[in-house]
Amino acid sequence: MHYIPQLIVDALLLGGIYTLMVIGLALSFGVTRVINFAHGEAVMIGAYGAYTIALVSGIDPLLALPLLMVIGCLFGMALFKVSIEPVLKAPHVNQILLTFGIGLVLQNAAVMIWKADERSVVTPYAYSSFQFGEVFVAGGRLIGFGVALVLVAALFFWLRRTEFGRATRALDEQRDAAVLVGINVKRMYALAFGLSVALGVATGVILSFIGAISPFMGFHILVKGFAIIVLGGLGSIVGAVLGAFLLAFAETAVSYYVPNGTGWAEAVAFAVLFLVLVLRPRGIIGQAVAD
Amino acid sequence: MARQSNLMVALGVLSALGLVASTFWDAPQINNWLFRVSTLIMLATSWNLMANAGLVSLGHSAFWGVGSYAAILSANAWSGSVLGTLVVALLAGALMGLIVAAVTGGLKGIFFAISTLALSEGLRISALMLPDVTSGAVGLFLRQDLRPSQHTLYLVAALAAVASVGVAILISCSKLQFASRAMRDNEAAAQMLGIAPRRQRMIIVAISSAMASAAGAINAWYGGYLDPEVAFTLHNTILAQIAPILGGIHTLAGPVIGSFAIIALSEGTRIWFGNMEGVSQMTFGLVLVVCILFLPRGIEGVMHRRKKRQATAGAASPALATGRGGKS
Amino acid sequence: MTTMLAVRDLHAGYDESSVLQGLNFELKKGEVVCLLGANGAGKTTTMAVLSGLVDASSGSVTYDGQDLLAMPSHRRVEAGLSLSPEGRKVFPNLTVEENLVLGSFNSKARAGRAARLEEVYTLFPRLAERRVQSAGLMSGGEQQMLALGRAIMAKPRLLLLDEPSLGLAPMIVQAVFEAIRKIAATDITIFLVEQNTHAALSIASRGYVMSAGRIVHAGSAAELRQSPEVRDAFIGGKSARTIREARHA
Amino acid sequence: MKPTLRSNALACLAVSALAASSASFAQDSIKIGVPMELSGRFVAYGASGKRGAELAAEVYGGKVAGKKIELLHRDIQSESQATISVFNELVNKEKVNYIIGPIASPTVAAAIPAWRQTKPLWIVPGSTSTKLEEEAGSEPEFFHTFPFAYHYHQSVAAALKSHLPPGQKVSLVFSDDNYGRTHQPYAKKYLTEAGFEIVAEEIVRTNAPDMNPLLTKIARAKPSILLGLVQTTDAVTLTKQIYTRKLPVPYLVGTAATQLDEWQKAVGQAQEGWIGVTTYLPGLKRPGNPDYPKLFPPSDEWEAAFVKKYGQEPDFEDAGCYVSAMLLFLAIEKAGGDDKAKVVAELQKLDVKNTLLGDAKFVPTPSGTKNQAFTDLVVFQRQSEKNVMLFPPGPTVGKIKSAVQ
Repeated sequence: MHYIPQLIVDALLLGGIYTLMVIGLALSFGVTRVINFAHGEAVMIGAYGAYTIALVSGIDPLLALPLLMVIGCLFGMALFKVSIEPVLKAPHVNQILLTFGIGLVLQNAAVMIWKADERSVVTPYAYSSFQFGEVFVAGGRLIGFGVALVLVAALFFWLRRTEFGRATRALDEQRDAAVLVGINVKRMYALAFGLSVALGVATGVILSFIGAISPFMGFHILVKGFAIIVLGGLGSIVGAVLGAFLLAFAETAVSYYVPNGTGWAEAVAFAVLFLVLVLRPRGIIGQAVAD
Repeated sequence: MARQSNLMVALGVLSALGLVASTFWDAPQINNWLFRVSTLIMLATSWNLMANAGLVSLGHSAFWGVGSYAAILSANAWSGSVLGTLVVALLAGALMGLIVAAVTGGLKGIFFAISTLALSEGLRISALMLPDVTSGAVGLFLRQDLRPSQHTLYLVAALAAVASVGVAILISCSKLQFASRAMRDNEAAAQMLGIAPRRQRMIIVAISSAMASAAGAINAWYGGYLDPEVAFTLHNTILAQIAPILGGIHTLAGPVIGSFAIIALSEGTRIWFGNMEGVSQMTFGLVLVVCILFLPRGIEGVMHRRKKRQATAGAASPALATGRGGKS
Repeated sequence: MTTMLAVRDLHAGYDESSVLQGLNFELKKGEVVCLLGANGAGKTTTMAVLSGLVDASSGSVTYDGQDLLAMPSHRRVEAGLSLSPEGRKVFPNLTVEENLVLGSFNSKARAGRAARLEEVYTLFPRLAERRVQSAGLMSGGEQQMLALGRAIMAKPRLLLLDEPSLGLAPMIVQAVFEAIRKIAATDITIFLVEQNTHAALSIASRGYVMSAGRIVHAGSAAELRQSPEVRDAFIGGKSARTIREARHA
Repeated sequence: MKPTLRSNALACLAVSALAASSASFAQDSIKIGVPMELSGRFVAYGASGKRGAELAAEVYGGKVAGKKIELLHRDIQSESQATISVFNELVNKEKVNYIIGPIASPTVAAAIPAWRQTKPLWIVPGSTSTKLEEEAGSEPEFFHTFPFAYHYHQSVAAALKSHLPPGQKVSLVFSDDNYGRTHQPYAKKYLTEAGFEIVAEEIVRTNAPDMNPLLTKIARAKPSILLGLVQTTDAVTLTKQIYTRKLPVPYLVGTAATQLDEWQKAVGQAQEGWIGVTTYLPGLKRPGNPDYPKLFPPSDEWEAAFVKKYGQEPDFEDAGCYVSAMLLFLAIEKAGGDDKAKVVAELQKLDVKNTLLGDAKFVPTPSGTKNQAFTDLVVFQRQSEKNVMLFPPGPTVGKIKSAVQ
């Protein structure tokens, strides 16, 4: 009765999905210090985008992914300009409520456009699977894992090797100095926010064939996303990825080995988060975060 | 100045009396709204107390939920009365506040906020997974024979709301207020001034938590039904902060004004736009966004600004500096 | 010599406290000018207003014939105005080279980046040795060199230096000022804020003395070395009183 | 405290404006409260319910017992506080004598205490929760037009028993929400009574992103039947994951979603072999009632009319609310006017054959509900994207198929 190999596979695949959910959140928080309560709605819109494209034109979600990410990025930048830029200097709570309001609007817009029915995109690879002896690997989730890896790698490349990426990191570390070297802070904020929305959209595209799409899918993802980025160390992308896998392992292990574990899994996630906050308030990767 | 503040006290007392008196007026729908306003005033005032000390809570649904369950479970078990179970809820809330403050230690800002969010979600899941205690998702009804008249509950809510604002006023006149301000602005400096942040923090969180619990308890009596979703819904966490921010954060009147505004807004959108799927909540979201963009200091801030403009030029700015939004 | 920067009746401050109270001065192309004054006189605020970190409440600043206050920070950098800030403010988790490369982030400075990087490494061989090290792990002196190097990478025409000697050992101070002298030898205009009067006046051709948000004295380096105002400004008695008076006004 | 009074005055103005605007105008009409989940997480149910009631009023002709039918549609936002506010308004201010809705178990539960204040005639076209039966079932004004959890599991157990040899091993998957917690004990009870053995029971969090761990555990128990007591999102996730990992369980039963068009579309080919249970399915070709050809036409005619009006297929809630509202109109007509006691009596006496949901007659349940109708459930299996009837026995019944090839 040993579940270990299957547990590891399940946890890794789940970790991939969690990674997707949180890198965007970590990026936008790291740069702009705005906690985006509408990030879950970006995921939801991405999922509906993939669904609609598949329904109307039959284009596969994975093919639509780049286009949707570009649209998401532009949408995110516009949203930032219009709504978030004016409250950058306001207290955190104001920003939280503003983004929450935006999320509520998007959520209900989705109810009006797509109705509240559950949807999902059916693709052949979503139902493919591989069996290695006792261990089973779900194809759709494997693809999700792959996309997560690619996007994380791309994000890191962007941050390390490109002019704007470096500027983003600079802004994250020393805002004043970033201004002094001539970085247009507001434009960088908008760009980082746009990219985080694009990453959220990508998450939605993956979830569109792995799970179910509904207008209300976002908030649940968001709460878990917060748990993960705080677990990893706010604003640190490496930390967020580590946090995602840590949580995936904890939840999967609880699911396998605790009676009624699938029910308790999430409570364990929040308990772990609570403990980490109390014992090591800066998360696993202790980046200094002012306030 | 003195004459003016006397006038304000008089107005405050009058509005409080008005709220209490309204419960004797037989207008069911307005009673219902004022009931919701009253419990929201308690919740918002409680949130604001913590915010005054620099503690942004995302877990007020946890306090509310603990109070709700404490009230209904104790009422059903021992045939408790409203007031008796209110005491139970206050104690449960205070105890929980003490634990939260003790465990979260020196956490500040976003870290404190997220830890309270984790607490609230954790409690919700525990309530779902422990049906032997809470009846789980199937839900829990208040015993029918215990149910007081609606008017009793309206009255209790109005009195409790007035009492909550009273507590907030007492705190604002006490040493605790200094401590809060100092902690919000700079904890290290507070320490140097001889304020023990840890102890003050425990007191404030305990008071605030007890207040939110009491609101949850009264609401549970009114609703007569509880399940983990009802008790621990994040909706309350959000309402708890929308009201003070819409009204005016870090002020005494802000949460009160905000509570009226929020109930008017949410019921208004529900009634006027409720016939089409999704429209009511979308309108609510839009108005929220617009308010935060254009009223960063809340309604209180707008009134205050207008007052200031009316005041003769060159006069010293009034000592009501609490209306200032913190910078971050 | 043409005027590079003209500051007229500048007022600025934070929240309700006003720090600059009618500041007036001028810089000419190619000069090295220093700004002296006690703690709290408003020197760093002056730098912050010039670079755009703090907004002015009134007054005007003309830079190269343009209205500087109307330009956002990043445009000022593009226009050749570069500040090495007080306290260095390097990007701690970025490498030395990344810090320097970021210095030339503005669109005008990106061309010729490699050549300028070599110039900086020649000016500060220490930085060349530590290219791949995280900036946060370096000593104060090295960080100061990095901050200077980063400011030069922006291809400045007017270089603002805020307290480059602060907290450094005398030996390092000497090295830093040696480098500033070399920079001054190119045609970059330098405006230097210093508390180390002696070091500042050793490289500046003239200077201003600031107290309570105003220029209280101006003169050539030689004059200032003898001046009682300079002594006053540093003993601080008079200026502190002035500040108090100003606040009560 | 400065601006308190002025803003309170403003707020009071706003409150009175609200009160004024929501006051009703029609004098000579019969007011029927229709509180539904028109936003929030149960909006799909509430939207159906509203459509059903609306269509019924329209088909009935807009007038009953010579008075205008006035449906007071209210959004309860899938949330308890709004539900209570709406019920308080309907009961105390509008003083309605009749209420239809809401539908989801948690919102119905939240409405009970507020409803109890004046106890108008209350038709609940949803909620399978037996907690509802415990709380409100014995009230004469309470009419339940939807099956309770045990009705579902009696039908499922009987269907499986009639098609499969005895001694089957069953595993249960149930969600930690109201639905799963309510159904799990009854599923266990009736399957065990039917001679099946429960070999695994797994709880799942609502919105769980990964159910593979519990499927792995279930696979070890080697059941031949899997019974999924999960709703909406979770039903989609469960179905997809079972299909992806080719779980070697031949008979899959979903009690909440299998009949829903949205579920079938969302899971695609994974629906093959799933067994469902419901009160109503489009395409059943049920006969109409000749006494009321306009109100209760044959089911395919009604479906065509529905599609024409709303541009979509009706689901079980559309049909349920349509019939519930129709029965209420008939009872009011028979009572000859707006007299609650008479209407209650008439509704109790009503006996209408062949509505969309089968014969309409309110009877008591053994466990204490006085007025219960429509407990006939059909059990069917999805075979090649079509519904094949399994239960109740009759000429159209087909053969059960294994989902494992």
